[in-house]
Amino acid sequence: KKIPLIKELSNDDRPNIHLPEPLEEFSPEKLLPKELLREDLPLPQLSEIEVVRHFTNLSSLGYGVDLGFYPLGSCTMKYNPKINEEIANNEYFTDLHPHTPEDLSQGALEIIYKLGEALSKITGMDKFTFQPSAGAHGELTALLMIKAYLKDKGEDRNIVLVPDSAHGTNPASASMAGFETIEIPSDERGLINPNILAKYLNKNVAVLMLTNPNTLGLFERDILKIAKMVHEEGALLYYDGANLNGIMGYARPGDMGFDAVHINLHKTFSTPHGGGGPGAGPVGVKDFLKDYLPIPTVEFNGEKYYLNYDIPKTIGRVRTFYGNFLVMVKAYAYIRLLGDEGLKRTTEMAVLNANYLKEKLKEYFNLPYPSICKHEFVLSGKRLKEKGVKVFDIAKRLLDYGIHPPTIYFPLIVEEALMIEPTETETKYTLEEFVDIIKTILKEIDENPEIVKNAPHNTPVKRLNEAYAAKMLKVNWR
Amino acid sequence: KKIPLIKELSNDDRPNIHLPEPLEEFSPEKLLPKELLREDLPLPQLSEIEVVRHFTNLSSLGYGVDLGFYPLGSCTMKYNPKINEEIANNEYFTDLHPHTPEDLSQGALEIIYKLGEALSKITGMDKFTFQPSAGAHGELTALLMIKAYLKDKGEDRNIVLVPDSAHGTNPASASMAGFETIEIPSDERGLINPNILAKYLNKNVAVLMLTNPNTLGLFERDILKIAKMVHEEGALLYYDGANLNGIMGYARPGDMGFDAVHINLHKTFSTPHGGGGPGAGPVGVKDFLKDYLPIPTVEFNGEKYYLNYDIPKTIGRVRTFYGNFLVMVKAYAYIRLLGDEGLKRTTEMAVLNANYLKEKLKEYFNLPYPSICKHEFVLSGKRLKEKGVKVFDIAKRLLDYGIHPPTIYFPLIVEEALMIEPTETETKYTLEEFVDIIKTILKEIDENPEIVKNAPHNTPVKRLNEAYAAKMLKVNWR
Amino acid sequence: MAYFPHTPQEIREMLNTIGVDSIEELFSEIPEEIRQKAKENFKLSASPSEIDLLEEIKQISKKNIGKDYISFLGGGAYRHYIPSFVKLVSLFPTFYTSYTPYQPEISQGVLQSIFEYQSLICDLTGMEVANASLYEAGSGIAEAALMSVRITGKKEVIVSSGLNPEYISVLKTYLQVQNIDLKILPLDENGETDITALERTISPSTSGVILQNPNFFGVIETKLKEMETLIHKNNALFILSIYPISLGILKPPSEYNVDIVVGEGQSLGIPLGFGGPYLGILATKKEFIRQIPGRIVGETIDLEGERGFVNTLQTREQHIRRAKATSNICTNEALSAISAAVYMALLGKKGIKKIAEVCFSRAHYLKDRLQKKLGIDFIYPNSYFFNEFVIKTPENSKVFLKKLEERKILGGIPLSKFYKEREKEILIAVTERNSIEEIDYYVKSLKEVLKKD
Amino acid sequence: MAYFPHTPQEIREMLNTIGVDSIEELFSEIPEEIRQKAKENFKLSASPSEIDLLEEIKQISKKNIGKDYISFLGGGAYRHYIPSFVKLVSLFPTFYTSYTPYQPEISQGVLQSIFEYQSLICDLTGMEVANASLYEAGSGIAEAALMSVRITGKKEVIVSSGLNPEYISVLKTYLQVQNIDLKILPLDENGETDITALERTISPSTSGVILQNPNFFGVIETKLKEMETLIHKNNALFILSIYPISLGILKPPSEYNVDIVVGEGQSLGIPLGFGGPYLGILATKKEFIRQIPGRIVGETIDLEGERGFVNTLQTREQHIRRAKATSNICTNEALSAISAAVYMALLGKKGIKKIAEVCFSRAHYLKDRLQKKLGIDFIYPNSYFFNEFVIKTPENSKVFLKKLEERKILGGIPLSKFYKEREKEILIAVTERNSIEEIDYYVKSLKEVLKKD
Repeated sequence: KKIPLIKELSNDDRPNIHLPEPLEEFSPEKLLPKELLREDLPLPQLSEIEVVRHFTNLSSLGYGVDLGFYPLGSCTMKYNPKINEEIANNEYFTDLHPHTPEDLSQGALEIIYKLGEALSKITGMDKFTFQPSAGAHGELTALLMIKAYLKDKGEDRNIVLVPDSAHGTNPASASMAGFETIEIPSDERGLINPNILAKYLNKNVAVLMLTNPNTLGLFERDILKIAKMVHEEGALLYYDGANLNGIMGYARPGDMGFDAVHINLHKTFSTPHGGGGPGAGPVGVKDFLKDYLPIPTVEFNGEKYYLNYDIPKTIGRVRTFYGNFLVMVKAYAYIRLLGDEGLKRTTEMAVLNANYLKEKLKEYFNLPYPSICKHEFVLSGKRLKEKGVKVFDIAKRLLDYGIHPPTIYFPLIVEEALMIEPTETETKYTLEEFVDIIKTILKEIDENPEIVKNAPHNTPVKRLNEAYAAKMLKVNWR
Repeated sequence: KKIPLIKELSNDDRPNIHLPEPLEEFSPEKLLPKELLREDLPLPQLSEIEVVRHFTNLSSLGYGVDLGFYPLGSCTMKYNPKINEEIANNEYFTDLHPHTPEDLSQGALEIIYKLGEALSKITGMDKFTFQPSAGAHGELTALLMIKAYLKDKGEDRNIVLVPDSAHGTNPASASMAGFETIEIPSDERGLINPNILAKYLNKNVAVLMLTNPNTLGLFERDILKIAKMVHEEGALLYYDGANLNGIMGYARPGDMGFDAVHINLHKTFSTPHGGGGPGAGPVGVKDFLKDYLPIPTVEFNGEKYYLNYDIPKTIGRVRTFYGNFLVMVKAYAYIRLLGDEGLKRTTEMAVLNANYLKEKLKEYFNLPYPSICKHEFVLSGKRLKEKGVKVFDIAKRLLDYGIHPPTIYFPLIVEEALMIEPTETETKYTLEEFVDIIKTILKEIDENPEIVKNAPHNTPVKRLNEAYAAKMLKVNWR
Repeated sequence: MAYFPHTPQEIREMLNTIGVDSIEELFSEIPEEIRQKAKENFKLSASPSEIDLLEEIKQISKKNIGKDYISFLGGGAYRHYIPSFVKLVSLFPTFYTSYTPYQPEISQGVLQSIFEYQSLICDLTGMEVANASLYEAGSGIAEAALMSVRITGKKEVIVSSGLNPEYISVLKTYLQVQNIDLKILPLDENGETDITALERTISPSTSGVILQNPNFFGVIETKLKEMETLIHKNNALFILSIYPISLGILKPPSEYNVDIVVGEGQSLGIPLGFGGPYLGILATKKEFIRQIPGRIVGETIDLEGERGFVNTLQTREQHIRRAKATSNICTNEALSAISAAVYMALLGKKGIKKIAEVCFSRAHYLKDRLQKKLGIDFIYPNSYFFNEFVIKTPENSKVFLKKLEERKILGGIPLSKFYKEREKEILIAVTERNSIEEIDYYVKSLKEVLKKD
Repeated sequence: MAYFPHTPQEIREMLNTIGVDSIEELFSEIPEEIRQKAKENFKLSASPSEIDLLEEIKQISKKNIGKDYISFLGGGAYRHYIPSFVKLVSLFPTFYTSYTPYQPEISQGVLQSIFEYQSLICDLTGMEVANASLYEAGSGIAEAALMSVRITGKKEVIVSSGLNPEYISVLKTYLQVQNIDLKILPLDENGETDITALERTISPSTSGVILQNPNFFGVIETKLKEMETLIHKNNALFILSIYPISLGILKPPSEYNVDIVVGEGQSLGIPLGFGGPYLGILATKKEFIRQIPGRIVGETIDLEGERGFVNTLQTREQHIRRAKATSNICTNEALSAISAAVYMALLGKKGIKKIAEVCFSRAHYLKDRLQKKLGIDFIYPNSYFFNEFVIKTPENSKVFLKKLEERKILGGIPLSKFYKEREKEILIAVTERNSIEEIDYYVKSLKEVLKKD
């Protein structure tokens, strides 16, 4: 059933929802010169029932963690506890204006403060800012702080090192922070090798950005040595927290030698991803970077919580107000509910699920890095190429079986990569069902490859032409 | 995608949601004799994610007014304004215990009282009770009151008259109230004819139950005469309010001579029907029946609202507490939002839509009663029988087009009946789309009747075998 | 206005198609006299904006200040924890905006959910079949009584005065018009149904005997087995009203060979809502399935042999059988039943047991404190109870409770509300939503109130 | 615990399959020293039950007592009415529990909704293309400034001090590390951007000029046309920050030939939420589409030629172009964008116009009362404004506001929060959620406060 665009349903004479009436005496027409006023507002006009049906029907064309397995590597698509939604959906949070005086918004400040305390314990960092609205925003914020710190020390280092397996946001953030990026090749283990790293380290290097476990799902086991090398060179070590779900309770970035970290609350701390956001990317730093945090920070003086704007070396603001507060409320609720034991268990079960699935799937693909993984692992579908099938096709065929495919073609260092992150909330049954579906698809490739190459078949639309979209550039209904 | 039963997903060792722990010292094992305790609780055990996915996926197998057209005759499946849900979903309503002292629950009592006032204005009745939980419950309640009233007058009338087009609840309620039912044949207009009625009226008749407009969607135009005849015979006139949506602002049951009415809040007053309930069936009566209302009623003494248990002739209670309160809140919000003008407009648009659709469809079916209808109308599909197709098949085929079919095989006096109630909230476009689909189906019947006879084809399950269910009687998963 | 989508032009076009000149004309067959009266009297206050309406009703709602009090109210409605997902499900559009599933092929979500509800109720009670819901417990018990009359062909129902007095009141209303005798059994000194009275009262003319466990005074009936023997010896049906959460620990009705289980399902994830909508549970033995009132969902297969669910045995129902139906019920409480199914599935066997244990243990903790710290008198000191019990107050219970209200406590239900003679008794309920701190605060407050006198 | 479904037996089986003896073993490659430190220091307070947690956080939330005050706060976040359906949509499982739509075939709901969001933003602003959202206005303006630098190849941005001071602060943070010059224009005596200053400051080296309308002080800029001429004469881009609701009545940016529109989308159905999540709007001319930061949804066709929607121009983005991407943005505010789309669709052209008119007329009503009844001094008495204006207070504005707080009024934002010199000024905002009664109460309270002094 095709769903039209709102515009296609519109009629200017449709009735409107029940709104208050303006005061005649103070109308814009009377009080503003005509040249400031618009003549027409070309928005559509629909009745309430049409809008409700439109979006209700649109929602039926989608997928989500609440519908099924979502093993999208590096995204930590775990189940989002419903209690968090209820907790955040409280008028004392949702209807609180950010300019409310501190005395009258102590609850909100308390949540931010306590979430900072909890994240400090979890990561081993000293202090957090919650302004960054997403992971990439956190990276940028931290790099700006590092830049300011180095500048204060009189150093003008302009290089950011990232592994060749890094998330794309790492180099992109480095650019925005005014750095140049250099990639370090991973070794045959899929890890940063201190010997290789040594060649890249020099006085121009400002920071090494690492994800640990890295995007191959592997723990950088030389991390202590790496940290030592980086610090000895006068550079700093940055932790991309996208994969924190793989180590909670077993390793803390602060203890590994990281100087700054960002955390994706919408990954590890289970706030829903909303079809692309909002998330939150709080940044934690070691003490020596505290003076560079964005203003304001939330502080507690023993009696009340307050906003501290008095940070002389601050990098300034990276956004308006204090961050994605309602996301913080959900993350705080989640952390409170699980406690340290629960969070450790989270990691254990995430790692168990990943290794189990890896073990079950490895015979059907190439497994470039066979060691024990953490929360995710990467397979290569290169052997399927000779059958004319790409992992792209497998991904599309998985849609027909009602499952969201893994991340594909990332990390870039693995040919025909399939990056699989099952998360801790999935049942053994679901994992096995996934394996069975993969096996079925592989059988289809042998017997009837066209069905895979033209997949999906059972979705609301068939395979979409992305190139055509880029060519047409129809990005608005006019 | 088949969805298993919860039981099929269960494992006794699955973890549980985070609940408080009982106090060891006061455990049932310590304080109760073993023979009072159960040994096993054979409920399933699932993890939260499994339950969430189960019901989320189940919900995707359904249909509702929020998804599309729902012209189910006699059910008034209009759009349910979302604001009502928000208003009722307020902890000061949802978390209020029914035994809360009156002084501390004035808000709830006020809503009930004011809703009664509004319904009195709308119907022309003098006083309402809100205990009845549904229309049928309201019918029973009113009949019990009438019975008590007649008994007080020393009369032992035992007959309830209903038209042959009446809702099945009318005779069923009459039975529960200890009456016998006699059906009056409708005349060729589809109406109660005073001349025919005269033959049925006698000293044994307690009450005539009417729906006006009746289930054919026709206004009983002789109603004043009918009322006079009934009253002169010493009987009472009862209004089945299922079709109130067809006359608001144009006719009030009280003004037509009805002595008691019930109203389906989930029909005319737009509280959602919830897949079968809850609804609410408040009953309004004229002054002379007030003393028979169930206890308690809600009263106002000029200062505060209170529950009145002091009704000496009361029929007693028909349920626990005060009725489906949260449904009342929604109905109250709806009535407040629309006001008298809005409610009158409701009726006007409902009647306009019904007549328009009737006009558009009449050439394709038999139209046994061609006069102007009110909020609904009835077609007959008898001419299709020669093609071997029943209206049942058309209903099933409509499902394939993503539309809920009309009511079929009711009222009983029309062969192969299709009872269509579009409601006021539907657009002209939707009505026309429905007509087009009907035309398409009729064409299919001519060209390829099997596709209609075996419909539906695009639904989550194919045509279901109802006889098999009645034979197997598998009504529980054991 | 928002809910009428037509434009003026569309309305004109539609009137043209119909062949009338005005909307008024569509109402011309209504007698002028009636229309005139409606015009004059159909008046409601002007409609506010959505913004004003939200505010207006919010202000009214805040007058329900009792909501913010620490509550020990029970008596048939209980403050239980409702997991967030239970609330979310009741806002799934295909659940709450659909009608009764007359078209099963597009209603499998509702139908399977209700099938699962029925099954879960059977698991909880041990019974073989459950229906798709009744309105609530009071009218549900009346339906069960009528069912016993239909099944046995006899017209005498016996009820324990341990049954919730509101249920008894409903029962009287329903049975009286059917000329069914209703006999009421007294309680013994422990607050249990007096078994010797039952022995005296029951006879082969009895169609059904209705008990409640735990009964209205919180007392657990300990002689259900003996009473069952008596009941069945007289070929009557054994009807038991239950509190679903208590079945997390108490022996299920099936083990007492109960014939019809009824009960208030509100405790299974349904909000207090000032008394409704609630959920009437009815479960019975399979042999009685054709006498069940209301809807039943059954499993079947589709044309391709796949499993599916439908409303079944509809020939019992009013829309088919009319005057001879097993009940007049049509609209029931489907959404409440779905909520209850989600609740039971989410909590599961461990969770429901634990909730029951928490209710039990905190109630007994409170009783222990009242006894040991305050020396409170209990009306049935030697009885077993689940989470509710009756204490004696030193003065008129309503006066006494007022003093607790000053301390923001709803201390219990004054039994004088139902029984004139019990003017110094209150019924106290404890659930898992009463924290230990709340209970301690209650004890402390009671102490203060007692001291003052 | 609730979120780990495995049974102990399943865990054993899985460990066996993996070929390890314990879960610990799965972490053996982590250096012992690190694991030991985690063991010692990874400590959080014990986890409460769901019931206790709900209560705990509810208690914390109640400390936000300002929520219950009558509020005249604005300054970049506005208390607008949010229709109920907007809130419901954000709880549709396929919307809120899905990731970025990397698999468009099962993400048409999110993708079409965002396409419609983009289109509605274009309708509202008159621009040709909009992206699928940025975080919020502050960082959005920084992105727009960077975009102007990329497009013009010049490194000098001019900003009016009429821009929200928090946005200016963000702008400084972002531009400084790129060695982009930032020049700030003063306001004239009417509170408008000083056009003569712009004339003096702008040069062919200028990449972009950023204005805000209405500006932070509520003032409507009346010389946008003249400034546009100046800007384009210097081959710079014209960047305008807007308040979406004001566009219900004000001339759209396209009519001033604006190049990049940015703005805070919070007013379009997003809750205040103590500052976030909000919604960064960015719309521009089609010629600049390849320099847009972040996601863009475009229309396309599927294999069968049917319409569908995908993320397009992904080669601009970080996951493809890495260091050379137009921005590092990845996670954006998709759900907020969907809310905004639902909001705009529900209100429509009539509704958004009306909301704007109500805001305007009530704000002017308040100003009128303050002027005529209290003789209040206005900082920019001769300027035009939409729904926000600045008044002069007789004493330090924070002290003054405290007195209003005692009357449960949040009377405005003290401008000293951002500008030391403006210590006796407050910024007052009025929206449709301020009823006339509230406004009158504000006037009355102000009168009392003034009298007291």
